[in-house]
Amino acid sequence: MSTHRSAPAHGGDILGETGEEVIGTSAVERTAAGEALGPEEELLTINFGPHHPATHGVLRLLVSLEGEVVRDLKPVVGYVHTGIEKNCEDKSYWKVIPFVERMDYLSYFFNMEAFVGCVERLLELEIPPRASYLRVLHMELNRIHSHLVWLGTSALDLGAMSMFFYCFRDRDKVLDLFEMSTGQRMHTRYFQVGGVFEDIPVGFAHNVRAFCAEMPSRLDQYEAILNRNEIFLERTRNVGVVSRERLLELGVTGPLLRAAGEPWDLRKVMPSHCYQDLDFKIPVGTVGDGYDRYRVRVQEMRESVRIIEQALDGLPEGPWIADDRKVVLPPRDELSTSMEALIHHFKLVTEGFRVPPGEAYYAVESPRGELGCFVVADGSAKPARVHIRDPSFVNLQALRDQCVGGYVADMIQNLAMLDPILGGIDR
Amino acid sequence: MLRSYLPVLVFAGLGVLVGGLLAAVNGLIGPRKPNKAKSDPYECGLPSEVSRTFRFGISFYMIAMLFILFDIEVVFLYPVGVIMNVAHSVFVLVEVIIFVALLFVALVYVWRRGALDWR
Amino acid sequence: MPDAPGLELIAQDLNDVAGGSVLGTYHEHGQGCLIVDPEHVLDILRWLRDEPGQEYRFLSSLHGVDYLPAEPRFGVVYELLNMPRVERLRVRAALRDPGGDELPELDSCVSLFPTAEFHEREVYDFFGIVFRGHPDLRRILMPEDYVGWPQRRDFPMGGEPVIFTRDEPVMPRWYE
Amino acid sequence: MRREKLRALAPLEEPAAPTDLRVRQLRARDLLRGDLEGPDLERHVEESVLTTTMQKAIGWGRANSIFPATFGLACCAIEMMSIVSPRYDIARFGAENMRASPRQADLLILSGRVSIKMAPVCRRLYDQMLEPKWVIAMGACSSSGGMFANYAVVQGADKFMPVDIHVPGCPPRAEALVYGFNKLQRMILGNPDPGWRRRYNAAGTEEWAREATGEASKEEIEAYEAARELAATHEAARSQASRGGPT
Repeated sequence: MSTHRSAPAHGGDILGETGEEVIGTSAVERTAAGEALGPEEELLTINFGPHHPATHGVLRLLVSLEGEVVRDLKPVVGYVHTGIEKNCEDKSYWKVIPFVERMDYLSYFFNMEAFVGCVERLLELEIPPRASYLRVLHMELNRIHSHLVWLGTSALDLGAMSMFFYCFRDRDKVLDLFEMSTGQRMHTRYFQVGGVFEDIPVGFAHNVRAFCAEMPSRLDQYEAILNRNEIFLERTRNVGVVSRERLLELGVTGPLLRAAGEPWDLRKVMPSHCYQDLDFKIPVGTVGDGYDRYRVRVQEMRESVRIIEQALDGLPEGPWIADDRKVVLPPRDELSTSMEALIHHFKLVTEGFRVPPGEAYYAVESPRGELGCFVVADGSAKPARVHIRDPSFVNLQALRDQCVGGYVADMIQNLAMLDPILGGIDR
Repeated sequence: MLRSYLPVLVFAGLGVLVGGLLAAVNGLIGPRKPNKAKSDPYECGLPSEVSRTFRFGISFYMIAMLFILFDIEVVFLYPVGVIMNVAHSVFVLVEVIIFVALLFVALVYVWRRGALDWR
Repeated sequence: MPDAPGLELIAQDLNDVAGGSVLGTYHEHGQGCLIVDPEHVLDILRWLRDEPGQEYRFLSSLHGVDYLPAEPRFGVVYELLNMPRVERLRVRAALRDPGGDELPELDSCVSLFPTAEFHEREVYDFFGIVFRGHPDLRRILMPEDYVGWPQRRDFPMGGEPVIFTRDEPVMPRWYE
Repeated sequence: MRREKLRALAPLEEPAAPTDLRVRQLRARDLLRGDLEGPDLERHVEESVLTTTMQKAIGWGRANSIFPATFGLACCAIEMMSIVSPRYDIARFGAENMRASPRQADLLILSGRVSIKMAPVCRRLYDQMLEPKWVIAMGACSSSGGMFANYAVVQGADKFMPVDIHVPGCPPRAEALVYGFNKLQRMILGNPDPGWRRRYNAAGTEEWAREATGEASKEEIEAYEAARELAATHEAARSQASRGGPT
């Protein structure tokens, strides 16, 4: 079943006139292929719509089908657009963190890291080593959490129902760790400009080690279920293959690109924080089909476990947040003694810190790809512009190349392996 | 004479009664508020633009007919199963083999004509 | 990262290639930025992409910025990335607001970087900047028939004021 | 047989007033605001106590086998998914069977922020669900627009569709959603949890308490007077009903 038959109707280059209305007059645009073929061999243009169990969120795909074969596909997004970037413009820098977290709601630590890293770059503020280790620790835990939710829902899409329950059981373990160190399961607002909000409690390291000791065996179980599962192999092998050059042209980053053979991972290429002195490998695929994407992500989970263990071993002592009083709250006990601490505290709490004018772009390797944050500061206490370059928004463009020419069932598999998060796409 | 059919009748009557009751009670007790959107076809939450006169591809009917053909074949094998332990004669065995072989020929023909792979 | 002198060299090469198109450069926070005149943005991008010495082949992001008080009001920012040399370069096209309900115009770079298709639709959707030559310039995130460009700084934030009990005498039947 | 004839043969002792849960809620809200009087009030008081055993049986059947619709909008959807996971198992309440199509679903959990582009889709899905149907607005965003007070988010799902239960939190923990679900079940069974005023008998703290501080205008005072008497009669009727058993 060759998936890459040259689809006759490729985009708008066929200019057949459409004759009388074939598929009802729709205010909603129909795809080019749907219109181009004329009345006698009509294509069924349907909405693979906002409310659908297999779209991993409120994504709508306008699909032109010829029987079971997808002739054209047009993603329509914006159904969960919350205007977060506009809201960020009238909040002080502290208050923007909860907004930015809720964009890509599965990898909230990475959103925080992108924004906070960008603001620290604008302020030229160095964070203490303990804070950078804690950040990496929480980000890698979040990567495992995000990949577990992806694995659970994607395997559910392909019919492996039990995977959903296994993965969500382990996900709850990760959320317990987040709850222990940050107080909240999701959207924890744990990263602060200048470091981390609070030091980790005493028993946290022990629990994380217990989790890291048990996680690889769990991953072996999952791989035992799926790796040589006949149905899973049949559904994912050689399906949705897109060449590496085309992916680079489309701006795709993350596991999708690494599965196609391009070893591009911002943790290795532009290592921020303490990634350079941790040794971990980057899984890279060869063929670039659904199966490679699955193997790359599961292997990434194993690498994250190794990173977490090393980060825990090398966790330095010392402050968990910078002590630049212009930006960071002074410790509580100093308020009663020193006058400056009181003034700084009052200034920071009422108006927030000011950032000198400038622009900065700071990118982080999120579970879905390069998550960049572009902040324009105009000297006041509120950012003039916050733009988040979301990996799912860009990777979604590769869906069309994967699905055209394949079957409808493969489209669901491609969408599952793409792992789009609609909060990030629609911001 | 009637006595030997009584269980069948009782069983059929109960089946109809319980099935009908379950179906009817829903209609009786459930509130009924038709509105325009409820009668429209459900297409992922959007008004559907597929015209009623849309003709589906031939492959769908092909698959449906082939399924019916070979499904009936299995249904015919059930009665054989029922009498199998009583009959224990070669004649029944040969008869079943011929029946299955004939349909196997049909299967090979259909396969060779390419009706099985999806176009 | 191209450091400050490197950035100046790129600016000079560009000036003699595209004739006075680089309006300014600044290098801060470890990343250089070229401020270019919107008419020549396509040639500059093509030069930066194909020139053997530069090869910024990967466009990681394209986004719009509204610097309302500042005069060239709109900025369209291209975040270019050279993967082998791991260098980022930012190119900002400074667009003037034509005023009234005319929309600022710019050449679309989808022909150079296919990834820009969604990005440019988003910039059009939020700032009303028209990209000439874009294959399918429609709103991407807002509803199709939405009026107004939401992320311009003079667009109101929207939302509803929260009515507390003490405000009820002013609006007795606020819940209708 | 025509359904009405069948009903005439075995009347279900349904009270004359429409039993639609939604209308009763609106009437209860008007009562609290003090603009419900005369026969309307009598009917409301008498019918708000679940009387018939048949109704109780139907309510019990409905409450313990609710099929929620998988309607994940945003971050709350991830927490909604986790109520089906082994730890917060909603199968204990008979609701683990998440249906994808609105035709087979009884409960629409609006999990996440409802943007202006998604609102017509939500409303259409709600219309396409079959009665009896309920809606849980999960999380701050669908209850009240949450932290996103801006142009893109509808400030509260009850602006365009009736909502029965609001679950606070951003995202609410899975236990909070299961607790909201239990509240809905008690509501379907006919004895909704009393409001906080009845539970902590803080009867005197309604809006009209402001009259004591003297800022209330004249007609406000009259309106509050009338509302207080109605509440008193409501109180008397309810206590009489609970003492004397179903009237």
